[in-house]
Amino acid sequence: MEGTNSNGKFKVIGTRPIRHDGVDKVIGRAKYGADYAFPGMLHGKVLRSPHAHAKIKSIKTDKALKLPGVKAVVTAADLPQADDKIEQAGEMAINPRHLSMNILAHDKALYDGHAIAAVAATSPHIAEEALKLIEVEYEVLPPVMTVDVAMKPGAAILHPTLRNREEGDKQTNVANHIQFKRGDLEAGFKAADFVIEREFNTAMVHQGYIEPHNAVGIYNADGQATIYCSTQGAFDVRSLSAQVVGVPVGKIKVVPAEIGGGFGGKTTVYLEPLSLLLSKKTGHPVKMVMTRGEVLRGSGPTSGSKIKVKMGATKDGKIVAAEVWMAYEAGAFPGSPVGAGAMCILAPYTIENLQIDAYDVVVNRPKTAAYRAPGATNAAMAGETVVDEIAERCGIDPIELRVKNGVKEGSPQVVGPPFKAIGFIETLDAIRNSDHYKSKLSGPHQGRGVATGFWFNAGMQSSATVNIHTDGTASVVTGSPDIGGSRASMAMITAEVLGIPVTDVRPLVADTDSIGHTDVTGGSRVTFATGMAVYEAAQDAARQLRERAAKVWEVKPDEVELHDGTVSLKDPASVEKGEGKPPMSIKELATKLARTGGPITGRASVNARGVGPAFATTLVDVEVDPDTGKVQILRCTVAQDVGKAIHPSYVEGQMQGGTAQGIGWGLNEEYFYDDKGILRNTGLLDYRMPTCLDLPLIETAIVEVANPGHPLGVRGVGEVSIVPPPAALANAIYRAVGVRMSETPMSPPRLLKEILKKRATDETQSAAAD
Amino acid sequence: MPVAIIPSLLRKYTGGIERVEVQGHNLRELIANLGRKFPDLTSHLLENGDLKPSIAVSVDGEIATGGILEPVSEKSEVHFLPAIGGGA
Amino acid sequence: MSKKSLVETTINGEAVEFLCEPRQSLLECLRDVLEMTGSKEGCLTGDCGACSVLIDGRAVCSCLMLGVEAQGKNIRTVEGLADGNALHPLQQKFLEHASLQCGICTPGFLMSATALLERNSEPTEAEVRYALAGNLCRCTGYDKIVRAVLDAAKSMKSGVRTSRAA
Amino acid sequence: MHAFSFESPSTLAEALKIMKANGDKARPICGGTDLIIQMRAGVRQPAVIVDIKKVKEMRELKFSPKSGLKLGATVSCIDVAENADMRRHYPGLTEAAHLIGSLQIQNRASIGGNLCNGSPAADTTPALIALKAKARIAGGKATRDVPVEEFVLSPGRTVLKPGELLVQLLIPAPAPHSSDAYLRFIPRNEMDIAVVGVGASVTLAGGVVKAARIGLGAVAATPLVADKAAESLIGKKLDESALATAAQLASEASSPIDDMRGTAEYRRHVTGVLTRRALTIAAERAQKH
Repeated sequence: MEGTNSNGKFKVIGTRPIRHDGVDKVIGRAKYGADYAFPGMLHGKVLRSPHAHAKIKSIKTDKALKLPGVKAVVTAADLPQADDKIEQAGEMAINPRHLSMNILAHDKALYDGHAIAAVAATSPHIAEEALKLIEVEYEVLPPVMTVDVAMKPGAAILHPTLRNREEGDKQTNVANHIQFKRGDLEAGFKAADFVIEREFNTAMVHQGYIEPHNAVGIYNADGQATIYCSTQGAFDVRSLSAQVVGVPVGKIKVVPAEIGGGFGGKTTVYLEPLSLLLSKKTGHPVKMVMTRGEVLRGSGPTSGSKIKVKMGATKDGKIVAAEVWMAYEAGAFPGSPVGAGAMCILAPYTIENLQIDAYDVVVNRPKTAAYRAPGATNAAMAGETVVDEIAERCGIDPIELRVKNGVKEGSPQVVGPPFKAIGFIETLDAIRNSDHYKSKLSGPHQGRGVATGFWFNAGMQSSATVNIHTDGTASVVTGSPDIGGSRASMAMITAEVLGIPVTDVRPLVADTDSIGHTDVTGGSRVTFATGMAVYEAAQDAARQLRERAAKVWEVKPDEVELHDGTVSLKDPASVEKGEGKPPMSIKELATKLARTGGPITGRASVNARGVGPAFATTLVDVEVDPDTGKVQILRCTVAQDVGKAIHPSYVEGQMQGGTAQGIGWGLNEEYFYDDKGILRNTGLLDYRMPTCLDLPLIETAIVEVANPGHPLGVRGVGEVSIVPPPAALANAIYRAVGVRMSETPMSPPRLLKEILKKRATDETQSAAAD
Repeated sequence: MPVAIIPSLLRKYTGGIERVEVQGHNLRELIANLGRKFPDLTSHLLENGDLKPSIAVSVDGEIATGGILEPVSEKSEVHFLPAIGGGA
Repeated sequence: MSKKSLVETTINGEAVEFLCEPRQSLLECLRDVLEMTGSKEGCLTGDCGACSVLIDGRAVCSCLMLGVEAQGKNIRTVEGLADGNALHPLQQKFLEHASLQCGICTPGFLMSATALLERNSEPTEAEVRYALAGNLCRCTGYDKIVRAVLDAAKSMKSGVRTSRAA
Repeated sequence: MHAFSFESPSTLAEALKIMKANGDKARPICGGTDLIIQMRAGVRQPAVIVDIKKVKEMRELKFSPKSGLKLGATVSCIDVAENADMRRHYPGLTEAAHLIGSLQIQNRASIGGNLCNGSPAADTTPALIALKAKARIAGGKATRDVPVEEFVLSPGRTVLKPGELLVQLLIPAPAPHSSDAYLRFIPRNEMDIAVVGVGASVTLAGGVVKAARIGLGAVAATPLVADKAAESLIGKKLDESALATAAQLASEASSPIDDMRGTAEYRRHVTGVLTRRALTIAAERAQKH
């Protein structure tokens, strides 16, 4: 790799420089979406359905429009017709009709909090008052809240036109059935010494980013529009908003503000099209910011699910057959991550005979959005607790059992093609070598659990440019919104290639007019795919620097090399060439650019191949209060194969953050709906995310099995660490108090119930024994 | 000849066959030839002449980024999978 | 719209007057009236701490205080934590320890941590966690935040520079 | 939020005048940590907000070994928690004040406000009940004192009539060899509303219980006093069987509901568990006094 390592070692990659955008964020100067303000700006608010399932018979807005300060009200009537079929929008596969129906309910409200109308007024308080003046006549319909109810024959139907491949012209709530099959299931179970069959239920949970959704829409008289918002994907905001509002993509510029967390939840649109629509109607900039209640009721959480797992194994711990049935709540519109869940649930293991049936089911809940390794965490809660039971039945250490059955390079994936280089076994070894694993538990009602997670990671499209400044410093421009410090990594890759200090590189995230198409910050893809584009763009700049030096020296470009920020002749010895041509630093060369052909801009755009999948293994110690069912986490360690850690601090940060979210998912987070389908916990008081008193320091073991598909060996790090914790906790709880949990969250009431049940049966048994 | 692996739920359109040897230098040709063998299959893979957005194709273990023009070699294994989205 | 009243305060050491409606929270006054957007809105129910500011040296959620209640108060926000271009040790340590990912919760954490260290210059990990329990972070799992606060306490002890108590 | 006007009186007389003039349209604000949330949600829409934090009588915290504690209604939870007399003589109530929400909340909220909000789950109310606290109310024909266990009528409703204000909380001086404790159960370790809250005070004499009081929170429409449970301990050693009986009776005294914070069954069980634990802690402390 020209330039990156003169001696086989990285100079910048693997170090821990201070992030370039850091100071702005610690002094309060960084601008997030809600921090933007413009002259004449109006404030928008959204009226939301108080019913889970209802026909909208009429909407009267005249009273609201009469309120002084109100400038406009919009309803679905203001949206263009949209087709009811899957389409590409940007890189996303979406159903334009469903997207439009989710932005503003058309003829039906499909969940508590479904947007019905939006108001623009001179102050947020006036806009709020106006909402109360909008009169909506509903015909309330029976709510369909769970996959059990939704799949029952005769269940109320959300979408009269919804059909699936198998049921012909029958009305249904089942949007899709996916199946994976391998080997001979019956023979597999026959060959097993024992079979374990369990059923699991996991509750719907939210990403819980601290920054609510926001957008400022500005529609100009000339039809040119700009949207400022906090998003994971500015280019997707552009294409989706264009879709919904009916404005040509080319007329919209999206400026990605700093983003206050997303975790998948900010990969789609809610307020962006509305702010644009309201601006189009009023001729003013319109700012919209969700309340926390709106975030929970009206944005996209991830699926609750019902999962049945049946596994057969031999006494010596070989898993020989597995049968899985899984149904995920998609929310009000098709598109749960059940397909991903199906491909993940058995992914860590080589199982010759398997069948997985997965169902995508619509229910009267908000349309689910992506959440960190979408679908994989529910699946692991089921699969990894059953694997733990198999280890127990065989009397084998749960890590040893995973090693015995674990996938390696060349093992067939559930979906067919064999794995390339992967680091699953390496994560298990890293845990076995950790201080934590070697430590002892210290008291009663304590237990230690382990679990593993798999995630694909993603490639997709990215663009980058590297500009050489006249003083020899550089800027690197990408289209990937920076949620977790990725700008620092992009600057580090650039600095590594050019051989200049990372402080001499200024990284920035550009708007949709200033950089080539770049897909979402998601799928753990930024350091992998955008990093690949940055690497190639920097190489392109390096090549041009060598060419310029060659011009100055009147030699051929291939006679010049670039090392550690200095161009020099490969063979200075040869006198007639070497004379008067001492090595030149990039700083020096930069002053000569104007006279050697003008500025240097390195460019690259990729549709990245060579995605390297990720594995994580989590070890957790808990102590359970047997009288209240409350779980305290004593210690936690996560090992993850990241391929190559560019900035280890932010890699650890991703591992720790994912682990914390997985712990919240496992212990206390859930959507509470009442029997009418109304969400009861619409705030962060009762949607219980972990506070810093609920977590220990989270120990990390970075595993680096280089991804052969990436010039720097990067896999990506953003997602997989969220997958193992719920199962690891369930396994730890079992060892602490002897009960197997089959539901998330494993909240105190649920856990105590199981503990008391066990106590009762134990007593009757010991009584019978006497 | 390249081999196409048919997802279990689509095998009803191939008379239960899982692995199909089928000619083609890219996905367009390969799917066209599959369609000649199994006419009912095509509509589940293609939509207005392009791959269905709900489907991802892996060629030799690599998710195809070239759409229907993705090259296919004599020894290629082609898998049809459900498309998936990422998180954070 | 009810009529506005004039509120006189000291913000980050400077005398500041502003006009607001009684129904406007201190957070709205800071962000929308005074254009000090460093304090963030995360929940409006006092559960996330992103809007934390110091009132007479104590951390409060500015979303749960009316602007008019700030009359005569001494207010400190994240914008006033650094001394010109000299970062507060907490700000410096947050950067060194990579304690922020998205950064939306950072201003609130910095203000809660400031209140803690001004009362307790040698906090234990448990004391730090208790003092920060009213600030939610969804990115970091708190690990690097707690380490940064403990490290900042150390460096302030060794007399680097202590926060300018306004 | 709806529009309202704001008053900030500096004397009790002035405050009562404004309260009287506006009747049920007025609502006092102290920490605002409940009121502002309720106004945003549209649950309460007072036309006049009266800031009572300047009123002297309401700001005082006075303890004397003879007459006991006079706790002004607006004294912040943090000032209670950091007060040496409070920590020494009323550790249970002090713990309760130090448990409410986060430090950001404790820096604004008051024990008086916690009571006046009328929530069945208020942390400090069971602790006040255990201490036989009385609420001193002004603004009516005459100033009146109401036992705290009678203060809350139903969720969000109290004995305060239009025009009235809670001025102080009066708590008797602790008897020799007596102390108190407050425990609550929450799913997380901070920031939650009590699923169950138990306040207990115990007075010991010659190794047996001379007097005891138990207050329960979040297990009925209002905070409760669990008399039977407390009386069952009188004259007894605080041993396993005594604790079991008291715990049992406390659970029976509760009449909880199912909600997102816990099932009725769960709350009843945990009421017993916490009663036992709170009594044990209170007794241990009492021995030291």
